[in-house]
Amino acid sequence: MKEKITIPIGPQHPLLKEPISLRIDASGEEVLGGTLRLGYVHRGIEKLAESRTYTQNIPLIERICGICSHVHTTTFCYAVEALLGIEIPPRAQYIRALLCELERIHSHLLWLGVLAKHVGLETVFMHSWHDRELVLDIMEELSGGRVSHGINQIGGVRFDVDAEHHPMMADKMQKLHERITQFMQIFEREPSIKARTHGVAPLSADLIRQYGLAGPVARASGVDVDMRRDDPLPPYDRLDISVITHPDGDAWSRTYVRIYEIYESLLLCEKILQAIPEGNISVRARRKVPAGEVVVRSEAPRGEVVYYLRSNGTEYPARLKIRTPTLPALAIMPMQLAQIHVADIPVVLAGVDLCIACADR
Amino acid sequence: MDWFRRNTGLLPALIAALMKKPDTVSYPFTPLELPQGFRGAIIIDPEKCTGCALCVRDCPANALELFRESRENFRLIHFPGRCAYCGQCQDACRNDAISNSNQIVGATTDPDSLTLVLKDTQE
Amino acid sequence: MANKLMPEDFLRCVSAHTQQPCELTGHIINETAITIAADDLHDIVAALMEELNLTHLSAITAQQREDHPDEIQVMYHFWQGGGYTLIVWLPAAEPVLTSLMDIIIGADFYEREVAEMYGITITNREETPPLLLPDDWDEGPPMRRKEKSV
Amino acid sequence: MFEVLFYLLIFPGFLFLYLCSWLFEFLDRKLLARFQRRIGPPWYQPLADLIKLFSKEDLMPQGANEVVAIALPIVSLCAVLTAGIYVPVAGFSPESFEGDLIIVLFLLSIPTLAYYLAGVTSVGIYSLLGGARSLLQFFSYEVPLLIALSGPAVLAGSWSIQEIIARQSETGAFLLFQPLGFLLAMIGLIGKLKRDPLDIPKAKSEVVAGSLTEFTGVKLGFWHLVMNIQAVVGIFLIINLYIGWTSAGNPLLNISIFLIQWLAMILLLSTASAVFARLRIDQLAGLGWKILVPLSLLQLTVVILMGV
Repeated sequence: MKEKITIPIGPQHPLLKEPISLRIDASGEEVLGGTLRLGYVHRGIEKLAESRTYTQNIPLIERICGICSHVHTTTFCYAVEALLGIEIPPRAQYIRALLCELERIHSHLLWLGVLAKHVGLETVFMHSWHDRELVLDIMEELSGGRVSHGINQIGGVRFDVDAEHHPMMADKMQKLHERITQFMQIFEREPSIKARTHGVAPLSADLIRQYGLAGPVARASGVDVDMRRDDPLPPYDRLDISVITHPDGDAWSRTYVRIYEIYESLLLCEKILQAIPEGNISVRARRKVPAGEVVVRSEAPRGEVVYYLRSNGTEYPARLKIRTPTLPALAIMPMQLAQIHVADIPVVLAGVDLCIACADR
Repeated sequence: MDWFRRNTGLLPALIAALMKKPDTVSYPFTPLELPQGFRGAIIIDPEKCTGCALCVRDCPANALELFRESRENFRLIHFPGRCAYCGQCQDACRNDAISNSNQIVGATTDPDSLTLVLKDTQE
Repeated sequence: MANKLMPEDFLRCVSAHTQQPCELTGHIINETAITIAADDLHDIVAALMEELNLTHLSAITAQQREDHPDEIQVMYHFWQGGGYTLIVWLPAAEPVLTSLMDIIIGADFYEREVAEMYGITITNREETPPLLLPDDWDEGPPMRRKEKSV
Repeated sequence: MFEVLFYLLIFPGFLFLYLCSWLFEFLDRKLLARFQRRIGPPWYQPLADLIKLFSKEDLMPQGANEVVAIALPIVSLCAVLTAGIYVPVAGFSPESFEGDLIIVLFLLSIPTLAYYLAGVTSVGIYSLLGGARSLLQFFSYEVPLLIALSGPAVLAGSWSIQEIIARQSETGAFLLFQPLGFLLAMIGLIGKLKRDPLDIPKAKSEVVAGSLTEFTGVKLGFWHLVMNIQAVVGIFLIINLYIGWTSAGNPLLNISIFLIQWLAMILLLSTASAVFARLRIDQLAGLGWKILVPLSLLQLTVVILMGV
């Protein structure tokens, strides 16, 4: 049974939430390598954006990715506001940061469930997605939408954080804190999980630098980079963020980094809620944006997202380039597929935390 | 008891789960409680609507169209099938004529319900 | 890692490896940008990597501006504490770029996307299938089409 | 003649075993659902699934061996049902002779071999991989299982299950004498049934559905029946070998005691499936040969010394 076979992890596969086509060549249970094809969810968002006005573009950009929709609209709005030369009120900045952190918690909890399901622990999958409902309830109360919130507009935010939201958020976050400690205990002590994740598909720090990776996968290999601290958007420069890294860069350290990032984001949410200033939540913005170019970077749950926007004085953006964090993560995946078993493929795919809708745009 | 909680992995979580009521709800049979800001079907207040088409201009999904025969005769058509329920029309409208109700838009089989005449001055 | 790179040494290092005069054009907000010639792109990037340890290539943007209809602008966005961009102009008729894959492997996906979206042929790298477009795509580079979508 | 038909078709035969497997699948899925804070399926779900599968179109992949693909589920169903006849239920079994334990063990491992054959003859990488994995897994759990299950036979000094039961009613349940044997038997049963911690041959996220990826319609319905009845018969076997049976007066009481023992075993299996993550095939092989086999040999020697 040692002859070479190609295992198709094709567009439809229980492993994949979104369609990619991965051809793994293996001999028996040893994986030799993999070739990757993308483009199944390519909607040409960059071209679409050129034929819509800036306000019409916000719902479009929100639908690039189902999990990190708020980070995309926040980065886009900051880019347009930079071109307009306007400064949004501090309260709106804090509300945007609050939702960014809530979305990071929601994205990491979703990833925790997917990893548990791939490792064979259906119960942890169900429990973590059950606890994720707490975060989704908070976001739904704040903005009316569980996933695509539609809270951002050019010049600020559309909905305010009222007084009665605070107790609800505080109590839900407290419950979430206990559940995360429970998950951490399970993941640290459960021998069968440790057996499946320790030492699987390690990534060295200079390999990460060569591929230009930032985000949880990079931090899990010891590369200390975090856009919220190194190139901060407005409210983050006033908040101190502790960046979690882990030295040895295998599937377990990626799990460790992401779980502790949930703790960190919970802490950040509390800080934001305490430090949120009073005042109005949006500023009137002109519809025609003066000609100019801008590049804005921010920290999405999966890493660094880069927006390049050029305006030519009309209501329509002249060019919008979006580089999402999953692209370099997908580029590095074949390196991880070289020395693992067939049974480890799900753990590697979960470790990369694929968001194909982001990668294909 | 503390040793048991720390060292038996998932068991305490399972026992706790058995105690509690299941959290999934069988949706069509038990109604879902929706948050206050939920953006559902589009509704309009005909008196307030002046036919200025600000909402048509800001709709990202071309789900609103305005046919204007003369200065005071116009028809505002809404296409629920195309609408993304993003609430941009609600923001764009200066005199709060159009807004999102919090009633979930169900699937439909008859094509006529896909073109909704929100306001027609001739009628 | 993220000690901020001074724009002056960025300019000094770039101009040390090219004959044309180059100066910091401040026209992109949050970025220090320099326009360079296409053929000394490769050794400028190599120099930047050794001397200033500027290895993090964030993105490669290509565009066809309305005021330069017969040229394609390609921008290499680097990052180290702040944004640093190298701008290259290519003739729109037959745009050619040298690949940076031999020094930055991460440039692979970005180059493939720019190549298929703008029809740029990229030299000294092996032939690869399109990244995002279907294999049987024959209607030319999509991003260079002018018609507006509804 | 009529009595034989009754035994074959009604009491320990098909109808009784099917009803038990129905109850088993419902309880297992409901319990797992409640562990996961879900409502879980209604009581008629297993029957509904069976009817749905039987009414589905029966596809046959091109190039697959039709005869084998159809014969395998039927053969393994017959094997499992005949095994069900010899395993006593609440102390009663229509036929019992010296050596029927070995027959039952052999009949219970026919579905695993059929599963391997189904994987190899069917077309497609996933079935091939699933089949290969089920064979690999077969070797790593079958040896400790057989040794563990032969423990009670050695203690009772006979290979007939009725004798073992009779012996236990005198000396008390063998579970007390060899708890390690009971644990190994449970692990072996989980491996044989391909249940959750050891569902490597049909791991959803690695090999889609293992050998059964290409099976649809009636064939898949039969396979589900085989898996469920195999689980029921396996649990009956372990109950008889380790807890034995002392009749308690009227039949109603007998049935309820046996039912309680059965429900306790299902609870044990469901908790195991909810608590552990799936192992890799090489880890399972390592676990099997480095830990399970020596333990079962140790258990056997202890039992032999105790028995003499």
